[in-house]
Amino acid sequence: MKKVLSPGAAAELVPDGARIMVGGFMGVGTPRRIIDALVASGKRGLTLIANDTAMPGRGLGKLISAKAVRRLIVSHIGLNPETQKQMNEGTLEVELMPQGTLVECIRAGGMGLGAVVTPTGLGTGLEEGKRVIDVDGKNFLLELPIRADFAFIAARQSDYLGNLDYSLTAQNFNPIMAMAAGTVIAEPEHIVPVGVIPPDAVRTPAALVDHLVERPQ
Amino acid sequence: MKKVLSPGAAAELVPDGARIMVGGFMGVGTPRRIIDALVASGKRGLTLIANDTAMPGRGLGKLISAKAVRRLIVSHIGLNPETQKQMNEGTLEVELMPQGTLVECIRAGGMGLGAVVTPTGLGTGLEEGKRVIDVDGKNFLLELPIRADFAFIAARQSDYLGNLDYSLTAQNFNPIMAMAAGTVIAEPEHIVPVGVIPPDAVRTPAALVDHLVERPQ
Amino acid sequence: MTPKERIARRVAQEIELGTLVNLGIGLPSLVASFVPAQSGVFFQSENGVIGLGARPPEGMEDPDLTDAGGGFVTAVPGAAAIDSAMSFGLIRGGHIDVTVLGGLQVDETGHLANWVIPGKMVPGMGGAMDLATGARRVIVAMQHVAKGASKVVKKCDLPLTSSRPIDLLVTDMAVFEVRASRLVLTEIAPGLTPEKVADATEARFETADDVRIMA
Amino acid sequence: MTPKERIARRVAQEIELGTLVNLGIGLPSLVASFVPAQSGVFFQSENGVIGLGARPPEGMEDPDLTDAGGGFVTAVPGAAAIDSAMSFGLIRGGHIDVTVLGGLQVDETGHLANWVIPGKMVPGMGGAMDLATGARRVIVAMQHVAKGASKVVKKCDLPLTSSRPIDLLVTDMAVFEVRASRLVLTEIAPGLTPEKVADATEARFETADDVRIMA
Repeated sequence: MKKVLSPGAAAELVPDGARIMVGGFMGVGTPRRIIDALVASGKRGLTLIANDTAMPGRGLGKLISAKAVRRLIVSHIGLNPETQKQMNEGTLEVELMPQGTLVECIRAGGMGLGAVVTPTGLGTGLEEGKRVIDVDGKNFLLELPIRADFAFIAARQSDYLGNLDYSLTAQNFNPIMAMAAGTVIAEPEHIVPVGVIPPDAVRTPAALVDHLVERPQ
Repeated sequence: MKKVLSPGAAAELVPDGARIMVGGFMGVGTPRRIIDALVASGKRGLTLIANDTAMPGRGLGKLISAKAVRRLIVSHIGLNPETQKQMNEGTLEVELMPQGTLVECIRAGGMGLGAVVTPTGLGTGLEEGKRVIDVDGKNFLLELPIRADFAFIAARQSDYLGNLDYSLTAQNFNPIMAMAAGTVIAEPEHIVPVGVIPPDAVRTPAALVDHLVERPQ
Repeated sequence: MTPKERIARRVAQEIELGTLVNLGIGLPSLVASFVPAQSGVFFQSENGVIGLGARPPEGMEDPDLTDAGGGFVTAVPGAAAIDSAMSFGLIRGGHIDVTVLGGLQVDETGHLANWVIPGKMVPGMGGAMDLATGARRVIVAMQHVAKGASKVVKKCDLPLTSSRPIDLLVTDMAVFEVRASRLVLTEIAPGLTPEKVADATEARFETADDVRIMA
Repeated sequence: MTPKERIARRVAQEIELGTLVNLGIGLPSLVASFVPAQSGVFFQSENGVIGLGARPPEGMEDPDLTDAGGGFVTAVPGAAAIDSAMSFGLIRGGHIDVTVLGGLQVDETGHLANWVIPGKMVPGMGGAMDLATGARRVIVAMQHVAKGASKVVKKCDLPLTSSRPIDLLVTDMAVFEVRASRLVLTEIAPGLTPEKVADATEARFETADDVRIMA
């Protein structure tokens, strides 16, 4: 059985300056209560790995507006003017990656692969500073695995062991990130008895999950 | 809607000498009716990509005993003496790959990645003839993507569009192979109306499946 | 019908029965409404759904079912939910038949720039680079001219989205096929002539023998 | 209790509460029966299940639920079914706490050979190379001597399974820890002495200060 934490207790595990990855796509499938707790606890200097920063007041946008993040690795920041402002002011370092490369690098980090070899970005400005490798006469970019200290995962259901399932487009990066961090903390909408999620419906096996965040009171 | 074929009609699509991949692990999750039809149709010279060749009289063992296969790419042949016999007689060429590398190379073939960069096999005899690459001071083997002309997939259910789900350990290589072939033919145990498999339960989206094999009469 | 809607309607004619299609956000997303419901076309959204349907009726919006722009959508019968690794595996692996992307610039070699205006607008590439690289057919839907300047340029001065040329460009003024890395004018909007299109276009292009009127 | 069962029982003592464990086929699979049901240990089988349970009662065998040897198993409450890419992602990515593998040879640097006897027996490596490379802790369970010859050798002459040394070797005669690529004898079977173990062992090994009796 996993220890069930309050969102505040989960946030307390995270030191300033930690490297965190958080599921979600434009705020959909983002663990909201954990984000709120991280904001409330006044974290500073985080490195945040995520698909995007949503918009101000929504999902990861809150973490940006709270100035908790120093470095950002994302595929898209177009809908959050606050992210762009902090980037232009030089207080937020932003690394943009193609979404498919980003998720694949996180997968590689979680699955013990040494690199991702992808055609995406080849022959564009993205090549700069990156290694190009020739495989059978065709060029590809070699991208490095991505891991974090913590992964924060939004799930539909968890059982008390930590087996997770997801809902529709709220799935997105969550099951991939759940493999790629030292400590994985899941925020399910519901916690259900063991056995309620059938083996074929589990998308993240319990062994990957370190802690669960309690349901809203 | 996908055209529903008889096993015989599915086998007819496959020319002698074709490169095929077939799901299954020791015969569990192998599309049995298609295999029987391939055997009945007297195919010759196939290249077969699979996890193993099961045992004589079971799953892919039937295809081996029928001498339909000229070249085999697998991780394990230990329980099929007929495979070993044909290999020793020189009528069957066998390439052995670590199971994790094999499945990852098939995934790379289906997902447009240029190579797999893995620690598995490094510093063993497997290195021979392969490229070793250094990523951040650590060595890995660079393994090539694997694709086939046909993938034969065993599923639990398909809807009439071709959305598939799988059952327990009968899943194994099936959803991965369903991404990595020119023509993908699924053999479900049941064909159900569209909408019966909920979106979150689909493991292979219909767009990947070219043909369905009809249920047993 | 607005110019954007005319572009979307023309793009919709490119979409074949029973195919899997990814529509970018903005203008490209309008294409869906011109594809007949019975066409067997499935729309993929890179945030993780195949079988995207129309916006739901009021009160039936679900926070867990949105498109790549974050807008509420529905799922058609036979839809599938997938994670982001699978979503981009399908995109990069050539399983998407057509993607329709917006554009900032398309140049005369058929190259697309659509994700950043350095120092000015840095939205990020999102899924655009993977889509432009991996989809079987890449169609760009954009207005021909913005703020008086042709968006169909000699050479993109904005950062490229992919080193792979696009396949088709549809604007409010014309349709260009990309053949052997050259733009070929194949259709013009009603009331225009190839010369008028050329006047409004910075890029050089060839003109097909049988230029038709866009419908 | 047979020598194999004694090996399995000793290996089971290495398995900590609440961990994720992969057992190879053959001798290693016997370990499961010595792990208490309430230990919170989950067994992973590389063919795609986490939470492998005992063989089902007669009549309840399901053809879609087997272990990596193809034998019928059950799934414990809280089990998860996964595909082969995920299964080996977990293995290679260090998510398996312990793997127990059979061995043909272990040498004095702690290297394992267990997948082929060239020209004689070519079963293939199956999942062994990934497991030996990626699991957090690798335990080899094998008989000390086969056909009169020590399986604990100076240097493996059979092809290696991984360039990474194993962590622990448990045989019917002794337990060796691998420390800094050297074998260290830490336990001996009842009735044996370190000298007797050395007599039956081709490999040189160190002997710990506090050698205990295997239980």
